[in-house]
Amino acid sequence: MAQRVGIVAVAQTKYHPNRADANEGELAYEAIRQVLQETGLGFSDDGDGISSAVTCSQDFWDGRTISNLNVMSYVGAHLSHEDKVAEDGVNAVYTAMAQVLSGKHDIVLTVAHMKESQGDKSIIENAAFDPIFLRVLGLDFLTAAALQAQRYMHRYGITAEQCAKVAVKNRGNAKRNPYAQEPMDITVEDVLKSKMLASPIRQLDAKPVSDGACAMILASEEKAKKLTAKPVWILGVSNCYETHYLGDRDLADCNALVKAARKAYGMAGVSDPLKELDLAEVSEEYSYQELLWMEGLGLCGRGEGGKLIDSGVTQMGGQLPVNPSGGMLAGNPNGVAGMARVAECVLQLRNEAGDRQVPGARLALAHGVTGICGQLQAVMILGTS
Amino acid sequence: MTEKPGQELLTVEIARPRPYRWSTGKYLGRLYKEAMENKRLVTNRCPKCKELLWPPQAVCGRCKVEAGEDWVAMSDKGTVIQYTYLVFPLWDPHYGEKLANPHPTATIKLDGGVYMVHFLEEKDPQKLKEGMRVQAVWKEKQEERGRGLGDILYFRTIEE
Amino acid sequence: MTDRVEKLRDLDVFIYHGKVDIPDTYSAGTVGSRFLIEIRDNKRIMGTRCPACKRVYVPARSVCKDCFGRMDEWVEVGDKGTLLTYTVVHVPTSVQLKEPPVAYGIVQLDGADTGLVHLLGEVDPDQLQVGMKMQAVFAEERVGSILDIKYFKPAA
Amino acid sequence: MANRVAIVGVGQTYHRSTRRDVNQQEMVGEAVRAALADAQLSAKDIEAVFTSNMETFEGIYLPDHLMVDEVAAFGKPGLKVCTGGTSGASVVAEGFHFVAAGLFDLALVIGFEKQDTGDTTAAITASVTPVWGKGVATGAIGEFAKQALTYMQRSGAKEEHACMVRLKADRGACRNPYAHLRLGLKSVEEIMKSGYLVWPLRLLDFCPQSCGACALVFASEEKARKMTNKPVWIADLITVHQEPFRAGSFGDPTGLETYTQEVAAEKLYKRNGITNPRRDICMAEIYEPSNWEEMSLYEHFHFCEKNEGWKLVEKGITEIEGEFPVNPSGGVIATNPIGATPTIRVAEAALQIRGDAGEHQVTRDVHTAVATALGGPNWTVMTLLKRSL
Repeated sequence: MAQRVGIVAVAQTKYHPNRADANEGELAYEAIRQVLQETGLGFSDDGDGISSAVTCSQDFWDGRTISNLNVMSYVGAHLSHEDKVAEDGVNAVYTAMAQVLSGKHDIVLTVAHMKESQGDKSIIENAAFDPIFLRVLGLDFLTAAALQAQRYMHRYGITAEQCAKVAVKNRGNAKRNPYAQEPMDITVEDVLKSKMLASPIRQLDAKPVSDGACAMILASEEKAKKLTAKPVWILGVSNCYETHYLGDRDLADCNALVKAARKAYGMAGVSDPLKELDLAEVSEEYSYQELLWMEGLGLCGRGEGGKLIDSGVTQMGGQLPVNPSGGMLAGNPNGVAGMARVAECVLQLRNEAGDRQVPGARLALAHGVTGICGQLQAVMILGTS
Repeated sequence: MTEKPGQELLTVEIARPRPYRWSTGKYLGRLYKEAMENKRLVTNRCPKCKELLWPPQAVCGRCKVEAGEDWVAMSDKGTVIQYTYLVFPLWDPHYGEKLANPHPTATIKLDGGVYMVHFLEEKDPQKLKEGMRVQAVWKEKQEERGRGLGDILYFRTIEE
Repeated sequence: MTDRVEKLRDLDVFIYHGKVDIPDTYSAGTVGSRFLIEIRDNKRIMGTRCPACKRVYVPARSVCKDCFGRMDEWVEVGDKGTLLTYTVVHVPTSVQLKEPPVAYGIVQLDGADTGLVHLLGEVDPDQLQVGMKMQAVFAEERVGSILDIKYFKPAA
Repeated sequence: MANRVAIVGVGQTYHRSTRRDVNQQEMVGEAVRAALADAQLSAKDIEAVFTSNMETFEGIYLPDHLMVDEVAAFGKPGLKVCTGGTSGASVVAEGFHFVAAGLFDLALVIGFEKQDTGDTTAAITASVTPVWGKGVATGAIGEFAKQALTYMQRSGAKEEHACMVRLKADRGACRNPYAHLRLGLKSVEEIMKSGYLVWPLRLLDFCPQSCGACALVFASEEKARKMTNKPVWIADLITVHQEPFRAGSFGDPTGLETYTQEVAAEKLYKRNGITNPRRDICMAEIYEPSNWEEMSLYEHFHFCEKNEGWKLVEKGITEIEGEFPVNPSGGVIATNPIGATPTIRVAEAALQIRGDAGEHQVTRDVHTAVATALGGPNWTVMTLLKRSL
């Protein structure tokens, strides 16, 4: 990239199973007000203020057509530019970055918000399936993920214990993350004894229902340097669509992620991600996904996700800590999760991650997924230089 | 450019209501409470422009400042600014049926200053006019209230 | 479900239990209709073949994702095939067709290059194995829906 | 310096009230194939695909994911935006940003709506949650009825003027093979006879519900110059959103509000040295869901003075052969696949600049055109297109 785009401030709500006390706007504003206060920025067209907001939410989850109406006042979009991206939050950051690089905006606010507690997960997810061939079968994302988990585990001999280790690691990491919803001291046995949801996925292999919001401010290189002493730069980014039809894919592969990662690494000049990255934050709605996504991200060979977790490389203190924040398994709403991954990378790269700080982190990867079995994969590489 | 005749074309009908538990949040919640308990309309005032916000909320969108807790009670009387009425029934997505409400919809300027959209009791188009004075007719039983503006059945024409 | 309102115990916040209810009518389209009609009228499962890469798609589609070519060659595939993956759902959801446990699988029918997602039946969940042979069981009364295949069962 | 962006391919489906011969994905694919053919590109050339649509209209969550194969998005980057009625223009803006940013050289931008699927008015009504105003919403129709009342009172326009706008739209639509309603309307009286939908809006005053899609191919400057001798440049674009008006969504009976159209137009004109819009811009494709709204929009976009929108109509200034043609395609009153509607405005304006609009090509030579979108509670997106930069 000719120019660089910096993230100058990030904020999150604490993720929570049921924020019944707040509506969507109030929830989003908890994160928004922090980034506004931290930077002292407001909306204005003169080049010194925020001139655009990219919001990120889903009409189906808000239960409202044009769900960005819920946050209009709170993002300061009065007579200003606002756009809503209806995918996972990484894609909103990607969009905000494009707005800056296009030269149209110098400073952009982006916010993702979702209250999973207020909708019926199965009914909403079922509405994403082809209505003729798939929806009538009664599928939801859990069912589809279970089909993927079974295929993946069968093809590469991944074990339930290896998947459970992800759940143990991430919920354990969450103990040091004040934003996490489900910090837990659990063992592999706890996971394997937890309730079977859809074989082979058990309760503790799955992320909990979660409410929350995440906001950040992006700026052009010149503005970013003025706004903060610790800008975090977006060095590479891409996303990629898989086909909709589960039977058209080998679910043990994640080709869209391979493509997205290759492009993001290329932009960032990363040739050996396992060596060069200091940490990775990946969106694992289910424990098997962290292993599969590791393969897609090229952090291990195909089918070696299980070995990777066994080796301890992805533990805190390992060569490449994965999900120091606790990841999605510790509780993030889908749609916000990818932006929460970016936020954690920013905190780590700014050396502001408290007890879970990865020492000397300079290069980090954030990953987000949208849709059925990771149908839209997004990868962002962030760094301090 | 035209559909080929003769081929049977199938459709799949799906009627699956999506349930939600929407929260009023803190600010709109205050309006709900006052309506339910006291048949009273309240809202908060922007500290900068001093205008009443409607619905009550945490931020004044126009001034881009936090609105705070300057709460004001308003009269439930007002003046009709505009009205319209449905000639064809529309599907109500929140009831899952054709909207049967025969009441005209009006924009009413409450005496407190805010503009509110609600139903008029008067159904005869000949008797509707802009500038007519109206007052809220509340649901009598407290146990039926607790739905914010839904605690008002409609606005009745008043003589003053 | 009727709408109701609940006040939170310690806060002046209300929860509105309501719904969004808009019925939809989806078009199967020319290709999708023919696929369903073949099952309904002839208990025959058909795919479409890509003229460029020769892949056979089931259910029949009009476009090959790889080649972006239109597919109008129809190919009959078997009603038997191989189980690529499966799951048994143990928790009740609002969209399932029956009480759990509910078994789903992806079956690659003989002659097809893609898998068909469907329900599994007449099988002990513990007996399910990736790679086992499955067979379509057709509904007695068929109406032009993907559920005209009731489910797939282990092939004899 | 960011890259310049050109439209190098334009495609749309024909628009009808029902399309049972195709599913949603296939319908959108028709527009994509048309745009690729127009650009003389194959699907492999496209680097990214951006879509827009309102999910609740068809009851499909993540509809862009469903149609990946049919719109040439398989294995490619992309995303979907949704901003209500402006969606089809917001996606033009985002597609523009991504190409101008240098992230892609060739991108597809898609708007679509298949209105034979669900109940659009109900879906729009669901933009108000029952928490705030259960049952008192009357979809967009009620809001446009109130807008018509406001405009009548403010400007002195008569029902006859609204009928003239309707006649103009139909004349355009009858010359546009893609248009949905092509009625062959003959007289003001004929329209006055049509029944009320929501008083004072008549059935013929309001846009129809259409199935259709529109796709555009965007190219970076370097690519565009190699590919075509008729690139249409996106000279500028602007989005203006805001929270709802105090009273009403599209009209302001209070006199307290700022219209987003005016803010957008003033900024856009200033940035581009436009001092006399009717002279400096050659034609416009605007998002007018009702004929009343069209007259009001003329004023907000400064095509004329306040309260004189109806005079432009009376004088025939905005006819295809007029001094400043507006919606020669027949506009939204003739064709309204909502998610595609703003994209079609951009497409039609681009065709006018290229001189490829066929029977509805305007008389005036078009080197500069503006396309607008309207949605949400009075939200605006404007796109300024030019033949040369």
